[in-house]
Order: sequence, then structure tokens, then C-alpha cells
Amino acid sequence: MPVLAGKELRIVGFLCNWCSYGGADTAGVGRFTQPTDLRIVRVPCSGRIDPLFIVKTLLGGADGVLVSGCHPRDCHYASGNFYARRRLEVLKGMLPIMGIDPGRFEYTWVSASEGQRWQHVVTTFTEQIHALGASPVKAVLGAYPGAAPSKGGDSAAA
Amino acid sequence: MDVVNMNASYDADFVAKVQEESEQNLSLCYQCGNCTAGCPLNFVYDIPVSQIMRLAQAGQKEKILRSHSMWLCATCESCTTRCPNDIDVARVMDVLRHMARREGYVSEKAVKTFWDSFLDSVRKHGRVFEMGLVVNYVLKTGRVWTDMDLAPKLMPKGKLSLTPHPIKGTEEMEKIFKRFEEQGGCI
Amino acid sequence: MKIGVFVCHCGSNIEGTVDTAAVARTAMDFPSVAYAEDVMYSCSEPGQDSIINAVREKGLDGVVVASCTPRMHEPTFRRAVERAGLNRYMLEMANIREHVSWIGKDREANTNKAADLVRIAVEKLRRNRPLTPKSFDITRRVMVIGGGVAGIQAALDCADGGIEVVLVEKTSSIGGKMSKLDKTFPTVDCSSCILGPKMVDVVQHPKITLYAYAEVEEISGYVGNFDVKIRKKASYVDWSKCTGCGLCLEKCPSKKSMDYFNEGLGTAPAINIPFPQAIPKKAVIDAGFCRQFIKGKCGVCAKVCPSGAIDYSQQDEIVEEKIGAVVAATGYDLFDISKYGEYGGGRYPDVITSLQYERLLSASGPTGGHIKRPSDGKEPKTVVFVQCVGSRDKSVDRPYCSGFCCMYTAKQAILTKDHIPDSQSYVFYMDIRAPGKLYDEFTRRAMEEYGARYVRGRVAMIYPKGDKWVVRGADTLMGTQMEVEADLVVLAAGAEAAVGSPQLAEKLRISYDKYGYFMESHPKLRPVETNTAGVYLAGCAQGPKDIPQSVGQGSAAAAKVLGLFSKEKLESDPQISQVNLTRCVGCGKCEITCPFGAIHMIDFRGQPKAEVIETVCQGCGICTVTCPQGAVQLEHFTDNQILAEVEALCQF
Amino acid sequence: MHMSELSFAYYPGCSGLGTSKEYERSTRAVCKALFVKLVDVPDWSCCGSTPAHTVDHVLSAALSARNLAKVEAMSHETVLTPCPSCLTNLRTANHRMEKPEFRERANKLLDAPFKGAVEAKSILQALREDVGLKMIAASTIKPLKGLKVAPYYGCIMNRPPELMKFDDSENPMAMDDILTAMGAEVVPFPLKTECCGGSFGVARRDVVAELSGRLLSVAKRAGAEAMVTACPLCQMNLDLRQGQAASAKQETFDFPVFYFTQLMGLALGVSEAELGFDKLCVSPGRVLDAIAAAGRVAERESTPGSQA
Repeated sequence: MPVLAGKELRIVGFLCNWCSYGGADTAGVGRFTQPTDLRIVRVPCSGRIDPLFIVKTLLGGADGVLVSGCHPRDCHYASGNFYARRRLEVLKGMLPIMGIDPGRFEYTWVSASEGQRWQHVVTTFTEQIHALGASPVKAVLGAYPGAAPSKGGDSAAA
Repeated sequence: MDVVNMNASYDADFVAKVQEESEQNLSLCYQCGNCTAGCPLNFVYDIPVSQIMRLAQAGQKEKILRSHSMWLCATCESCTTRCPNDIDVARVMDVLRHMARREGYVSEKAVKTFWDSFLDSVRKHGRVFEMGLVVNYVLKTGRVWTDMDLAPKLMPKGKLSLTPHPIKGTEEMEKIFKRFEEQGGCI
Repeated sequence: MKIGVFVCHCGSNIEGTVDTAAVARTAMDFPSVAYAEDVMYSCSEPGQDSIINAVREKGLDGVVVASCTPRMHEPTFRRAVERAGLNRYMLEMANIREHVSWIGKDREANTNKAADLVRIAVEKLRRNRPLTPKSFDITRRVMVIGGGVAGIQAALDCADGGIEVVLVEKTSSIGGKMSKLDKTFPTVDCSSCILGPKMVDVVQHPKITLYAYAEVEEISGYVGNFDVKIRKKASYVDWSKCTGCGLCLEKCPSKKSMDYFNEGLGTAPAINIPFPQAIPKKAVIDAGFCRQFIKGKCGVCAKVCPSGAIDYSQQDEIVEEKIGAVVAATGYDLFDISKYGEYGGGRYPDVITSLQYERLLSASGPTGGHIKRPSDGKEPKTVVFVQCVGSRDKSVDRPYCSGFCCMYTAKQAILTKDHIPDSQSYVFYMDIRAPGKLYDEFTRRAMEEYGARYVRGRVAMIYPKGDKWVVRGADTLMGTQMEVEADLVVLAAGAEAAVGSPQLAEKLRISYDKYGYFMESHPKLRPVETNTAGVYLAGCAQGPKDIPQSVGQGSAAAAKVLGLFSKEKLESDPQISQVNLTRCVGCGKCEITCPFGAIHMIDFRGQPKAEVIETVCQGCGICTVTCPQGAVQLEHFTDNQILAEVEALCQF
Repeated sequence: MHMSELSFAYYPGCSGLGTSKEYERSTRAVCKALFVKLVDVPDWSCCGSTPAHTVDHVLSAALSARNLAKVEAMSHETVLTPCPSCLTNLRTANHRMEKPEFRERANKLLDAPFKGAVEAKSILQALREDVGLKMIAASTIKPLKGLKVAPYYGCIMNRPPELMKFDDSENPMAMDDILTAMGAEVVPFPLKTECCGGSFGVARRDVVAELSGRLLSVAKRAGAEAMVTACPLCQMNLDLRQGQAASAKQETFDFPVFYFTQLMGLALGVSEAELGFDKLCVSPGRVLDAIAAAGRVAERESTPGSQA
């Protein structure tokens, strides 16, 4: 539904299934209260996250993007989060060039056992985004016209 | 011993106040007794410190503020240092003293008087004038024989000067105490 | 496409803070959604039936269940849609419990958020396609890491089940902590008498290969087909020749080596066999103390060895094994008591750990089973036990209860009385934790029959007074300080994750908690499984446990392995990468980045193309991001699916 | 072996003007001998000591902050004080005033506000860490041979560790190390950090008699001939009130109680007069003579030809 006017901003999270998504589950099981802004998109590994997803999300009008994966060396797929770190670091540097406030994007590592840490990450990031306020993108571009396939098709076997 | 009726006697405001002023979470205490175990002053306490903590958890204000224990706490920090739950117990004892003063409970008059005389001296001269402090204390308590046995030891050493060494900023000191009192602080 | 949406109340767990009916109503407006309802318990039988019926009646070809985390019930609902006649991968879940109803009280915001999550699930599902798993062969061999009682049990049960076992033990003998114990609670059984036979079974079992004094170097592969490299550390003794006669131990001129088995009480010869019942009973040279290595000359052991087994030039050796599953049973280590400066652990000779005390009680120990205190070898008459040293103590970052200390302390108090009838034991405790068959009765016996004096309170300090040790604690029940002048003080040191646990977890690609204990895949329902298929847990590696619990877990892990291996073939998850040959330019980037070697280059009509080895691909999707052409796509996590989810969120 | 000179702001504390004159003097003498420059805080005032924090934490902080502000004005980052009680108050004020809200409340009581960027350190810590054992050993002219002492740190020199951030809170070693480096024999004293009774001497002499008595008898049992302290209040309780402690314990002590700086001064060759040994209530004569005698023996052995 539309973002609750005034109450929430649009924050999208990309979480790896094995550590951070589990950490968010652990936070839930522990009833660690969090702000309601965040919407989590589940991916198998932080290595699956294409920097383009984040750019499109931000250009699409999201106010913030949070990426979280397994701690370095603790990746379920051995080295996925190392690729992620490299790619996301580059992205962070490029955001200003695209006119996006780098403060609207953060990436972090949270393990499946770190429910409290997840609560902390979500809370602080949400506060950070609220401090920055709504993204100007919407005003400029209007809502994102729609994510045309960046590349590739629905199913590769086509 | 009578029954403690928790509905009636649990003083929530008191518990809240202690937690706020001490910045400590009383519910962290699981009554292991480590604070009491290490407390050097325990032998003169009427209520051991771990039970003071328990009474605080249970909101038993009256019982705590009437006790002698917090007046006899030397803030030696054993309890704070060894608490397995990282509670600053000594600070809680300090805060309880503050409350007792404010609410007019003084179970150890002599101790309070000595501390007051000390601060009087600081207020007046900016630095403690030891001789004056003792004299002041003796006058207030009427304990003429306080440490008379020490005088012959001390005097010939020329340690106790008979005149204060006031600082330049004495009125500045006076102002500190004045402002404190104006803001409702009580000494 | 016709999608059905089922919004779960989960009793009041979700309904309490989410208006599930409203979510269902909203979902009706989403594209392709043909049906939506709210369900009391979607995972219950009636709940699943209502899904199945709806699929059949409404002719749905995709299902979204909005309930708990997919990490919990995705398999359940996949089976349900399959029973309804759909492909099991035509299911998506929206996590509106752990990620919504349990983390906020604002019903309006929660309902709104829940609807959003359903929306993205629908958008993803619209782009799902039926998938069929491939099956692949299994290597029916298991590696058990750790030769403590849990590992031994797992190894024996697997082997008896007909599976080949590779048992890897870090030290030179199996047996673990249990082999150091004198007796066990609550039966006061002789520890080595009940463990010894099991240890012998291990070496004699035709299906068990034992690598002692070895560690896991590297592990690759996936469930059913792991490749491991095991480092056999140099013992400087050719074990194929060593008969364990022990002559070298007697003759070794350097007797100053650390006696690890006896917890540092006394010293050992530089060439040593840790204890008489050691399995394997083979000698190891401690190069740090051996004169041959320090001074470059000695060679006594080589001269006296009747079988010529000594080999100073021996090097570490790497052996490779192929296995299909792993049981991690690496146990625990003891809390370092010197962290309590006020107890003088490490400074005061007669303040020792509970495990050191076991060695003093044990007939095979340094004192031959006579309790003698380290300082002067005198027999202590007053023994004080201090519990919770490194347990339930936030200030040393050990907030958890180690579970077994209350019990072994009671046992040690009882044994003290048996050894020294005119002795008096004191036990400083906070609470007595004795849940377990005959456990509480046992702690009572320590007090009632053996006269151990229990004092409810922590100890603040220990200091010397003449040849005594003053233990100053509190008796919180009396509300007093309490001092005991002791001859010997035993600190019930808590349990810690074994040294190196995190590093091993990283090799195994399993998770571990902040204390280094391995994470089970569900705290209640999957206690010996991990989130990595084919890797199981047993014993204290997962958290502090006593012997029966560890043995139970050893057997449980074995049952899981036998269950896994009982299948003809294993099914691979079809959510894997696919190469679009028309787009692929054969640059080979994906082949390089794949952590599993699941991509290889093939020749396709004279052109190089990437090909995914379906049973090897683990579905991480790293290649998908790497491919500059977008030729590789991860099934069910395609770029378009993820971007569709993003778009669904951004359009508002 | 002249090292670059260390310079610190210096806060003597009230007792230095009276009951701990000898600590004050010997501290200055030792620092001079070790090239540590002490710049007095101008017109410093009392930190409020124990009485202040038993009344109110803001008042207590303000009394300390008045001095911290002066240190700031001197543009020194670090202020040294010999007195653990002053040290605790200065550090506590500094620590609590890191919180803006509290800082504001405390500064409201002051003419000149404290911004909060001064570290308070004990003389002991400065000598142990900034000067260091190497320098101290090298500067030792008259080793403290034949001296068996029990170093007593008092309860708040190292506690609570989170605040004091110096040495081991349960088994501090700074004085042990310094005195050993200067040739003294240090006996293991288990009650290094046990309370002596603090400021209860006047109002509750029974408390001090009992606690100080316990310290003295344990030190004696440990085989020490004297105690060494780093705290004016401890020293006064153990020395001046030794008689009261003795009668409480029904023991005789006659146990000299030094300030560690007095013994350091001795080893560094500072004249005894400058070190104020005459100010001690229990005469240290016997112990000092023993040191001197041991020193003479050592000299004779070291002078060539005397072996015959």
C-alpha cells in the first residue's frame, strides 16, 4: 500500500537468505521492536545483489536501500559476500556522481544469531533515512516508469 | 515479622527515581550477594548492601532510607568492580544517600555532620581547612573528646596549620553552592 | 495466470497486530490474483486443505502464503501445492510474522506492510516457472570431527549402520573431556570404565578410519559429495611401527613438557602417551621441549625404541577423503579462571579448576588418585567449591549457564568425602540447576548424606592466610558475609566454545553465535541440523551439555546421516543458474567467479559457451551478477523477478 | 641519560597543605629528580572529595570541573594529582560531563564552564607509565636494599576499572614494580585494594580502627617491616590512627607507613629532610637505618680491594 503519509518512508532491504534474513527472523522471534518502514527482498546471497538493483531502487523513488549479508568469511557460499563487498564499495563511490546522497545506501553484515544487532541496524538506518527526508527523485522524475529488464530475460532457458 | 504487602508497599516512583538518578537498571540484580561478600563496611551495616539492592527492587523506600548502611558506605567500589551484572552498586548507594538527605532521614548524624562541616569549610575557604573543619564538627556534635588522643601526635609535626589558606576565588566558590541551593539542591 | 493468496492468522501471533482479512481484501486487487482469503492456521491440516481445495476449485496455478518465515515452513507449503497438483515451485511466501507482526505493535502500519510483502510475493510468483529437481549420486561416507564422547557415539552409530566413517581428532587420543573425568554423575560410575570400551570399539570397527593428532584443513563440495583435506600433524613417531610400549617415556631425559591431559598439574616427558587407555596408544614428541629439536642432539628415544619408530624428520601430511556428510562434534574448552583476579587463579597454587580437581581424584592422575594440594602436597581437610566461575557473568561476557557445573560440583563434593572421610566441603552457589533424571536427588545427597555445606552466595575474594586460603563470600539467605579458611579451593570453571570453533565453522560454511557455538538450524525442531545441507552437530560444539545429552545428540546426528544416505540418490535444488546460449559470448568470467566450480566452458557449434553443472550449482547467483551479457540467470531469482519486486515497492 | 622533559598540569589537593605535607613535598622532589615538570593549577580549589558526591553528583562534578576548566585554560591535556580521592572526583566529573545534558547542569553552577577535554592521572601512573621503570631504575643512586615493604594501593586508585583505566583492579602492581626496580623487597600483600575506612576517621573511628587494623596485621603477617601507600587518607588512617587500630585489634604494630614517593626520593638521592620523614607519626628511623646499613655493605663490597 502507499507509504503511510508522514509516518513512513520507503526503505528497501536486500538480505541474503542464510545470515541476515535469518537474523531478521531471530529479531522477530525475540520480539525486538523495529520501525515499520523497511520492506525486505530475500535473495540467496549478497553476491546475488547487482549494484544495478540498488541504483534502480533509488532512482525508482525509494528513500533508502539497506543491504545485509553474512559476516566476511562466514558466507554460506564461501565467497559471495566478498564479491558483494567489492561491488557495493564501488557503488557507494559512484552514487554522488549519479546525484544520489550516499547516505541513502548502507550495507552491513548480520549473522543469523544476531537478532539484537539486526534491530540496531534497522533502527539506526531508518533514523538516518528519516533525517535525510523523502528522496527528491520522485519529485524530479516522478515515480519510476517501470523496471524494464536491465539485461537477460525472465528465464534464461528461453 | 510482618507480611510485606507488595500491592500496598511497592513504591514505583521510588524505584523509578533510584533508577533514573543512578542510571542503573535494578532488575539486572539477581541477588548473587557478591557486593555483600566483598563489602569491607558490612560489619557496621544494619542491612547488607545486597539486601539494600533487593529492597530497592521491591520498592521498599521507607526501610531503605531509615537504614544506616548507605551512610556508612565508603564508596570503595568493591561492589561496583565485582558485580557480575555490571551494576554500579556504589552509585546506587550514593543516590540513596541523596534521597535520604532530601527527605530528612539521617540515621548517622555524626557522619552527616562531618561531611557537612567539610563542605562548609570548602565553601568558606575554597580549600579544606582541616583544623577549622574538626573544630566546626566538634562544636556541632558536642563531641569534645573527638580524636583528642591524636593531638599530641599531630601538633608537633607541624602538619595542622592553625589558619586557613583561602583561595582568590572564594566568592566564586560561594556562588557554586548558592546556585546549587537555588536550583533546589539541599546540603 | 491465476494466483491464490492465503493470509495466515497464526492464531493471534499475526492477527494480533495485523488485519489479515484486510490484507486478503487488498490482495484481490493485485494483478493475476484470482482468489484471496485469511486462514486461522495455514500450516495445520485444515489450513493446508483449504489451500489445496482452492487450487482445485478455483483452478489456481500459483499460491502465495503470507505467514511465518519461509525458513520455517516453505517445505511444508511446497508439499501442499504439490498435493494440489501444482509444481512445488509455484509457491511464494510473504513473511508477515517474524518481519511484521512480531516486531511492531502499530496495527495500521503492520497491515499496510503485510500487504506490501504480499504484493512483492505476487509479482515474483507471476514470473516463476515450474522447476524439476535433478538427482545425483551420494558418497556414502561420513566425516566426524572431534573424538569426544559425542563424536565417538556418532561414529559408532553410523558405522554400525553400515556407513564408512572418517573420524578426525585434534589431539593424539580420542576420549575428549570425558576421558579426563574420574567419575560421572549421578551414578558415580567410573568414567573411563564406561568410555574405555567405546574407545576400543572405535579402533576395532572395520568401518571406522581414525585420524588422531589431525585437523580438518579444507573442505569443498556440497551435500552428498564433499572433498576434505585432513592435516595429519607430525608426531615424529612412525605410528605404523609404534607399539605404545612406553619405553621412550621412561627414558626421555626431558620431563618438563606441559602435561595437557592432566591440565597442567605436573609435567610430562617430551615424548608422551597422554594416558594409559589412550586410543590410539601411540607416542608423540613435543618439539617445544624435545632436546633433539632444541639442542639438536639427544636421540635417546630413537636409541631405546624397540621398533625403531622414532622419526625426527617427519613432516605434516595432507590426506584427502571423499565424504557425503559431516558431523561436527568439536566439544568445548574451559573458561580461563585467571580472568577473576580476585580469586587469584593462576597466582595461588591451591586455587584450581574443576577439571584439574578431576585429575587429582582420578587413579590415573598425577597423584594416583590421592587428593594432594599443588602447593605442598598436603591432603586438604577443608575444600571450598566456587560455582559459576565464568558462567552467568555478564562482566566477563559469559552470561549463559554452563549447565553441568552444579552437578559435577555435587559429585566432587561427594567424592571428596569418599577420599578423605574427615574432610569438610563447602559449596558456594547462586542457584542449583539440576534438571534431569535423578539429578536433583543427587545434589540433595551431597548435602544430606555427605554433609557438604552449601552456601547460597557468590565469592568476592580469595586470599592467603598462612598456609590457608581465606574464601570470603556471602550467605544471602542469612544476609551475612561468610568466610571459610580452606586448604584447597576448586573453581567450577564454565564452558566455552572450543578454541578454533569459528574458523572451523567458516570452513564448513555453517553459522556460529557470538560465543563461537555452532548454530543449529532450528532451536526446537532441528537441534542437530545446520543450515548447510549435509552438515550436522553433536555435543558441546552447539552449546554446553552433559554426557547423556551429548551422547543423545551423537546418536541423533548419526540418525540424520543414516536418513540422508538411505536415499538412492539426492535431489538437487533446481533453483540454480541457467545459461542463455544465444546471449553467452563465452568470456568465461562466470567460470572464474563460481565458488563451486559449477560452471565449465563447452564448445557449442565451434563457439565457447558456459555450461552449468546442475548438480554442482548451489544457486548463489554470483555468476548472474558477474555476467556482462545477462546470459546467466538464477532460476526464481532472475533479474526481472527481483526488479519486479523493487518496482512493486517503488510505484507507491 | 637525560630524557626529553615531561610537563603536566599539577593539582596538589587540600591535604597536601596539611596532613600530607610530606607526600606533597616528596612528590615534587621525585618529579624534579626524574625531569617531570609540574605546573600548578592556578588558584585551584577543593574537588569536594567524598562529602560532595554523597550530597549530589552535579555539585560534586562542578567542584571538580572548576579546576578542570582551569587546566583547560592552561592548555594542558593532562593534570596530575597525588591523591586518589581527588583523582576519582576529577575523572568522574570528566566522564559524566561527556554527556551534554549533565555537563550543562554542572556548568550552570560555574562562572567559567568546562568543555570537557582534560584527562586526570595519578602521579603513580605518570611515574610508572610516562617515566617508566627503565628510567627509574637507571636513576636509582641508593638502592632500597634491606627493605621489606607491603605496598598498599587503597580502594580507589584502580577501581572501578572502567573509570580509572590503570593497572589491575584486583592485583595492582605499579608500586610493586617501582619499588622492586629501586631495590626494595616487596612482600606479597593480599589486601592491596581493601578499604582502610576512608573518611570515617573522625565521625566513626571504630570503622577505621577495625579496617586499618586488619590491613596492618595482615601486612605484618606477610613479613613486611613497613607499609607503602599512595593515598593521604590511607596513610593518615594507617599511621596517625595506628594506636586506635592497635587497641581495636589488641595487637602492637609500631609499623612505619611511607608514601611511595618518600622511598623513591630516598633511592634517587634526595635529602631526607626534603622528603619529610620527620612528619610521619610512627618513626621510620629503624627502617631507614637498616637501608643505610645495607647500602654501606653494598658499597664496601663494590669498592675494589675491600674483598681481602
